[in-house]
Amino acid sequence: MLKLIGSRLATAVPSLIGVVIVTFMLTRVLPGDTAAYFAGPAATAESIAEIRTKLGLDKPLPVQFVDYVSALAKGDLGSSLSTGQPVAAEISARLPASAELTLAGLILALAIAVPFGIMAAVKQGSWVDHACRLITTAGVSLPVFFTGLLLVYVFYFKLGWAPAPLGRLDVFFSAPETVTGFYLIDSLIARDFETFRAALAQLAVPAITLAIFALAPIARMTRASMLSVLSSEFVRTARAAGLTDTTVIITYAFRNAMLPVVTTLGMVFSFLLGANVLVEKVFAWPGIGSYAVEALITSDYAPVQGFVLAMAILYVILNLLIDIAYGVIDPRARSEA
Amino acid sequence: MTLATADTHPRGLAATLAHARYVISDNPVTGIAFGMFLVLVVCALLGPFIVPYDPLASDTAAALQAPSATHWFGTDNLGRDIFSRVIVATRLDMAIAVFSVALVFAAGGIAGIASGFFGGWTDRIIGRISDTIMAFPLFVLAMGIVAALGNTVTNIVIATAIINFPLYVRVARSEAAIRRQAGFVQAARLTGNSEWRILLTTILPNIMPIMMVQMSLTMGYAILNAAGLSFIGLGVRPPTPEWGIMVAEGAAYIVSGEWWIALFPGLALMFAVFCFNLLGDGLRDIVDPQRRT
Amino acid sequence: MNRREFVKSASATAVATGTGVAAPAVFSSAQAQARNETLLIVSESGPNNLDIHGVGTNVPGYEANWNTYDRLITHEMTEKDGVRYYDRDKLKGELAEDMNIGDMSVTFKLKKNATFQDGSPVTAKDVKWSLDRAVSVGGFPTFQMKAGSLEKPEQFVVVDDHTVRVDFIRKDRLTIPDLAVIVPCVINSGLVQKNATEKDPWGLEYTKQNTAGSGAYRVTKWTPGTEVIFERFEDWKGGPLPKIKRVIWRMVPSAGNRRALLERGDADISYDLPNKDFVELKQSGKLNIVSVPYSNGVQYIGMNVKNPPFDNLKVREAIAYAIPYQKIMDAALFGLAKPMFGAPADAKTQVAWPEPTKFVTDLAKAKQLLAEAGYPNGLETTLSFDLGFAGVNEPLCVLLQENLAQIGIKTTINKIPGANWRTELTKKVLPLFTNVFSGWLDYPEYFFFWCYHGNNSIFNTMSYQSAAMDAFIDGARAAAANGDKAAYDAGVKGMVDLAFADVPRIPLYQPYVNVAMQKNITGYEYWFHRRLDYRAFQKG
Amino acid sequence: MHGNVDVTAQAAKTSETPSGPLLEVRDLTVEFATRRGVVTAVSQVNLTLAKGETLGIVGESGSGKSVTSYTVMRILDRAGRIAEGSITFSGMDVAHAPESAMRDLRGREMSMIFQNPRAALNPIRTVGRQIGDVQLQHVQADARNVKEKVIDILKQVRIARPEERYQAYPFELSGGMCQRIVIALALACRPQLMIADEPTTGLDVTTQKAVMDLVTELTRERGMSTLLITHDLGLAAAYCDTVMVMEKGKVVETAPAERIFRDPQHPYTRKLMRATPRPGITLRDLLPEEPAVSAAPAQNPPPQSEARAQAASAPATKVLLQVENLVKEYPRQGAPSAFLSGLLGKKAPPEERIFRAVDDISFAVLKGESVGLVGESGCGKSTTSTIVMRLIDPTAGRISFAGEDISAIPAKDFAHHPMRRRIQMVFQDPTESLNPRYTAERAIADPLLRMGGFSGGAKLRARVADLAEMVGLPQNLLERFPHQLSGGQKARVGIARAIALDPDLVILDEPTAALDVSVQAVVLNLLEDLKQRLGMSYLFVSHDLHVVGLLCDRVIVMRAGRIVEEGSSQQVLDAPKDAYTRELIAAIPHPPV
Repeated sequence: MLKLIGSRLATAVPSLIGVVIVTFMLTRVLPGDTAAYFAGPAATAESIAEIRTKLGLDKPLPVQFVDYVSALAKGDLGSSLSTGQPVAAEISARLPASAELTLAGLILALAIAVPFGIMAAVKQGSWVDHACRLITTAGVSLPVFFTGLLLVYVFYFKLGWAPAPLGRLDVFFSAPETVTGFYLIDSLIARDFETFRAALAQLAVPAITLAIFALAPIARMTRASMLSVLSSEFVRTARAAGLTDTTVIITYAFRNAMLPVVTTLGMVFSFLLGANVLVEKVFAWPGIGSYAVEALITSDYAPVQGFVLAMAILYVILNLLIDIAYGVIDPRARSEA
Repeated sequence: MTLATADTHPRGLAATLAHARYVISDNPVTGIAFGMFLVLVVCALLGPFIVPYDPLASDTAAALQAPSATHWFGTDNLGRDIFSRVIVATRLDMAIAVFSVALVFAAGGIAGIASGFFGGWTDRIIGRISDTIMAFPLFVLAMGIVAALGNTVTNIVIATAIINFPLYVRVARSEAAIRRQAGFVQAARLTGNSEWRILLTTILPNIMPIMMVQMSLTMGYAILNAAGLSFIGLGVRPPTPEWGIMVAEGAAYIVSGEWWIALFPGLALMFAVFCFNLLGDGLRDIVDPQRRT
Repeated sequence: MNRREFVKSASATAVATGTGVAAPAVFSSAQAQARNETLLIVSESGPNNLDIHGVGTNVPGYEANWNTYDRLITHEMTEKDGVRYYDRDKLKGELAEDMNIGDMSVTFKLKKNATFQDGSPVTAKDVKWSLDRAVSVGGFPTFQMKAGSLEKPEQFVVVDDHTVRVDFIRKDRLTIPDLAVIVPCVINSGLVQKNATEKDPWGLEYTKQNTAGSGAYRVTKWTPGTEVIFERFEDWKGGPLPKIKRVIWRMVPSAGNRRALLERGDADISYDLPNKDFVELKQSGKLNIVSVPYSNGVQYIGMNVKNPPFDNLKVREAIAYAIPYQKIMDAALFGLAKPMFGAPADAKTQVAWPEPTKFVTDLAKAKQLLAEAGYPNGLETTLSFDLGFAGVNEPLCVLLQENLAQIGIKTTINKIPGANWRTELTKKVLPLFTNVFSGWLDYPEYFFFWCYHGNNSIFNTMSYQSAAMDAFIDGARAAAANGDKAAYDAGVKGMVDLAFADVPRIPLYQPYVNVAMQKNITGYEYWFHRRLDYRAFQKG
Repeated sequence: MHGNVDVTAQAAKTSETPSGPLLEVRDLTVEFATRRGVVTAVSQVNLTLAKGETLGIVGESGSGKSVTSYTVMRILDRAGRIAEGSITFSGMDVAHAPESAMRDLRGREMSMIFQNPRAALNPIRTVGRQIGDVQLQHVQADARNVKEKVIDILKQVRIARPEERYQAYPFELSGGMCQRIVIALALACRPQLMIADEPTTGLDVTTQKAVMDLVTELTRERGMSTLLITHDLGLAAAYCDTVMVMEKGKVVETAPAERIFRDPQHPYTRKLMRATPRPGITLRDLLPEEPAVSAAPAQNPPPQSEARAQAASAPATKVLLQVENLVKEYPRQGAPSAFLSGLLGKKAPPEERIFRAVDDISFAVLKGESVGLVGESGCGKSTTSTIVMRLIDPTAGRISFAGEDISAIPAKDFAHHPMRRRIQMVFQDPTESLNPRYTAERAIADPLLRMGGFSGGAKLRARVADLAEMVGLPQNLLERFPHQLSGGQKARVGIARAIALDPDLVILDEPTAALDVSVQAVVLNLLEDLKQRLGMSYLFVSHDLHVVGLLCDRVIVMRAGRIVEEGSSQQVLDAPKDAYTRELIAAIPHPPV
């Protein structure tokens, strides 16, 4: 297993370097002029130039890049202009919010899409199959922000079931004291079930919005892999040996079918992180996505660089987890790294 | 050929059409998908000529009217006819979908096949590039590109293509890797084909069915992506009608009760994404010779 | 010293002290008791800096500063068509208990018992340090002080512990009112200097995150882009103790959600809803809606008069006649604005601002003017607007684009994000754009000083420089200072007529400030800065 | 054998009917609903199976033998259904039994073993637990003693170190070992009937013999009846009491094994008998006897072998291909790549890291001669042929072809080398060797276009028609796609493509392994005729000694990368010098000569 982790990290290093370079380039191309912003509205031309030298923006790009990387090595991600806070602090405060939302969305999507996929495969061609395909495709065919607003309109505005889309916690609750940064877990650790319920209520509708959007890829992949596994020879042997349907479908077919699904989870997760940006805007969720969007639009590139780096590291860790999960499920992967 | 016996297998184009008709009739869902696709193409081509109103003409007196006999889909905040805008928008959205998919298929598909077929260093380099793109959160990457290069339609297409590049590389690479040692590839080598020729004339046609399915899915995502960009103000420039931006602008009116502004472009979007997804399976049947019994 | 050190050092100090003050406001979660003592405000965007003197502080930042700092003097309250309105001409003491205006100076006696939020007493030394800071940090604050001829630290003299004298460098009617705007706030110099560094002598980084004033509220928690929480400063001496104990200000980016929150009663106040929502909410009668015209504010179509094609007067006039004024009033504003167009041909110019132009929508005239200007087959340009106010700007520009197209002027719309908008304006390159300006001091010469004067300030977005106009503005200012009414009236009328003749910018309308409040919220006051004053609100 | 285990298991089962056949199938007809309407896979099948009897169902692909067995077990896929007929199993009407009853029956009363064993086992579950699942399902064991019971069964199927193998996964075991696990799975609950569907196809001959002996021994021991489905007549002859021959879904003949081979009645059975390669016959004997010629096949000495004998003894004509000290090494599968092990600092000993597929072999092929390269899977014969084809480079050794050293030219440049057209290859699996997107005509034309100097048009079409005619492929099939052709037709296209450029040497990599016996007979004869007509020489790679013996003048036997025996096919087949060759020949089951 260590070999597996070693080789996965070895392959991750070049892509991380790639990410650092591309972010640096991307942010330098952003239209806004940081120095002008910094110099304030009534600044004159020469005071802008003076600020630019102070910020070192007048140096040639390679030198700036070296500065950036050396600062990065020391863990300093610079500060955001729009909020003035150091980026590292903001990301560490906001990342758990986004992670909690995306993971909740993903788990919810898995809980719905995987059984859907299995039923569609087992009863192929039946109404269940078509229903599964229609529902999952419907979920993905609406832009995520529209689904979000629609859900807010129906569940909050009309029915009043959902709490106000006011971010992670009702105004009158104080955040549980941070252990993991995940309100649900922290409130459980603090045994504060009232806050837990409030946080869960706030999380429900945005998580459903994200889940609806992720149903289609997961359901489609589960159905496809279940179909291929169900037609494989060892399933026929299991049936010939008289094992019950549930054993055949769940313990034999399903566990094998989960392998390709697990590998696509990486793709689905980063796909969700992207969609999460819009959901955060709709639900005023203090996540990292909306933070990056604000910074991007105002060409404030320190947070954008910090955000993308955080995402890249998250992505590498995620792939590592997927490989380990793959290794747990499939012994063949464990032997040859 | 000398023998022109009444053969059950017509040749060339006639064969494909006959088969296409057969597939449509056989699987009703694919039939519907083709019908929907036809509707989209007609709207895209004839849109501007068949719509009752000028999609750009505002009529503030008739602003925010509910769907009625005169305005089937109602009017938006500037009094423009939503039905006309939805129809005319088809051309732009289809263009975004088709071009971004073509671009990503050419780039990602070929790169994927090359890395799957040649392996070794090509595989590692392309693998790392697609990893790097994968490490970027997809949507933020698109925003970055559009924000940096300006929100023109071309940039939206490029951004969508770049986002889907890793997906295409992965699919193409695994399909090419399976076929690398296949008998007919070895045979092609025996008869003097160069590696690149084998790749293009042997491997590529054989993985077309799988790529077709992938392309149909991505077409859906391309339009959704444009809609997402519009929601944060980076989408298509006003006043061009485009489903995504119409849904984004209409979204603000849901709570205040003007549901039709966002609903109809949303439905059109759903119609298109549905059509593309169902089309994917249908296309696979047509292109895949195994099904041509 | 490259960008890293500069930013890092600044942020390091901020983080170190920042955590100290902003201790988590741990309070009992007894919901009921807290709810009616707490005010919940929802808006689209929040402050990016708590210090008015900060670099690039945005408009929400003004609101935070206004409620957490005191000034020497402030305005009395009056009534204007049913709304408590700040009285432009009557002032009263806030930190000052007595003010007497001499020939070339004004002396303030400070309240003896006033203390800062950290308990230390408010002394003349603090006042001087604060005013010196306002005129030396540069940028917008310094410009604002200059508008009232408050320019040099030497003008501010500490007479004794509780007396400060402000010497005039020239007689200027705007000096005293300029001391009542947001910028000249009194800062706890002791606390701030403790956290200043030799690179940041004025402690701008510290005051960015933390409030160091004597105002009625203190910021206890600020998560940029998410929420700001204010707690009442119990022994506030600036005025009667406010009724609201706690103010929670949440950023809710989606306008639809803000309206939903109000309608369901989960939010108390919101002020940046689309006009359509305000009109509908007013008709539904479920909420209190207050609509008050911007004091001294005008939404206009600006043109860059330095480079072609808009350096040609005829082209500008053609644009003025092509604007679909009424369509904009209906579709973009839903009637919530005072038209600044279509005055009758024989109307005489008033000694007031803003006042309507005589332009009306007349496409034929516009086309003819365009031909005379030498562009028979039209021209091509870009029409830019601030994405921050897209709700109004986008429909406005689309309608304008449509009309201009009919007279041959082809425009592409260019959306510029809110934070970059001011940067773009300072470059003065945008050929055609729409923008809004409103002066804090409700005097015509103040508006023209910012927007039409040759000193080409940032708000003179058209880079319009005309000696005649400068003469009128300076004349009016001097007349006001010496109290010569006749010269003042002539100067103002001259300014307005020239502005309408040269038409470097075309006024459209005077926008309204709209605020939606729950029925149980009373005490809304309209101020020149158009933001909320928490100190006057009552709930329940 | 543990007596006690046997008894308790026996009692737990339902009581069988004292007399009457265990299994009786009457007029069984099975239909499949496909996209092009209903297809009858099997019609009017009758068979009876007594207790302890072993019935062999023999037939070529598409004869319906597997469908019959699946129907008995009622594990047809959804599209299939029993149109008419009845199946009774120890008194119980299986055809209409409810699914729940069938599920109890499967695994407990009747069980099945399948073709390729590794795929028949769940790849991600230990073999021990898979057997345990069946036992637990049929209440033959409970959670406490299931492990001990499974280990006991593993012993019965002769698996060494059963405790250790209990934890193993299928991919960690050899093909033969996996088949033993499948058998253990089938016998776990001591069923009365065992159906074996092509149990040893794909296994090496030696392993096949071991597995079949095990199956017969175990079934005889427990008085079980067996239904053996196979296409290999030899296997049926060796291991079955009665044999039933099926053709296109119908039963053509059923008879006791020794009678059916001695005196086959039905023409199709005779055709099958003749087409099965067996010692002491010639290529022509494989073909069904022409209606005119009625003489019994075995008597007249085949004229054809003298011709070959002369060729062999003719003065040593020019050496076409000379292979000297050929070596091919691969990094051992799973060994950490050099890069990583270098990184981690630990160096594995060389042998462990390197695996020698071909270990210093030398042989020659004369002009016009055909040489056989025989050995079990993994002996390096395919690697050798691929190196000779210059598709991969050898680690060491020289290959000279018509005097020129072709091993010096790297494989990837050989494609443009003029020598390329003189060595061609026919591949093993015809379906996999034809580009699914090319019609047969395009496939044959490809070499002509690339290196034959043809540029298309009438000349090309004429040449392709000529080649098609030469390999006996009807013209109208030329524009069909591979999936619209039968196995034999696809093989012919492959051959036409190989000879398109008039090569001097054609390497045949198991050309007929994937074909039915009758088709194989025709193709082998086609190859022989082409050799005579075009004067090519063949390098025939195969695992089947009989087939090689029929076609080749000389035979080389390989084992673990080395040549163990070489000589004329007559001498190697009749008097093998090497013990391994003898064991190989003995292991191949063949019908009584």
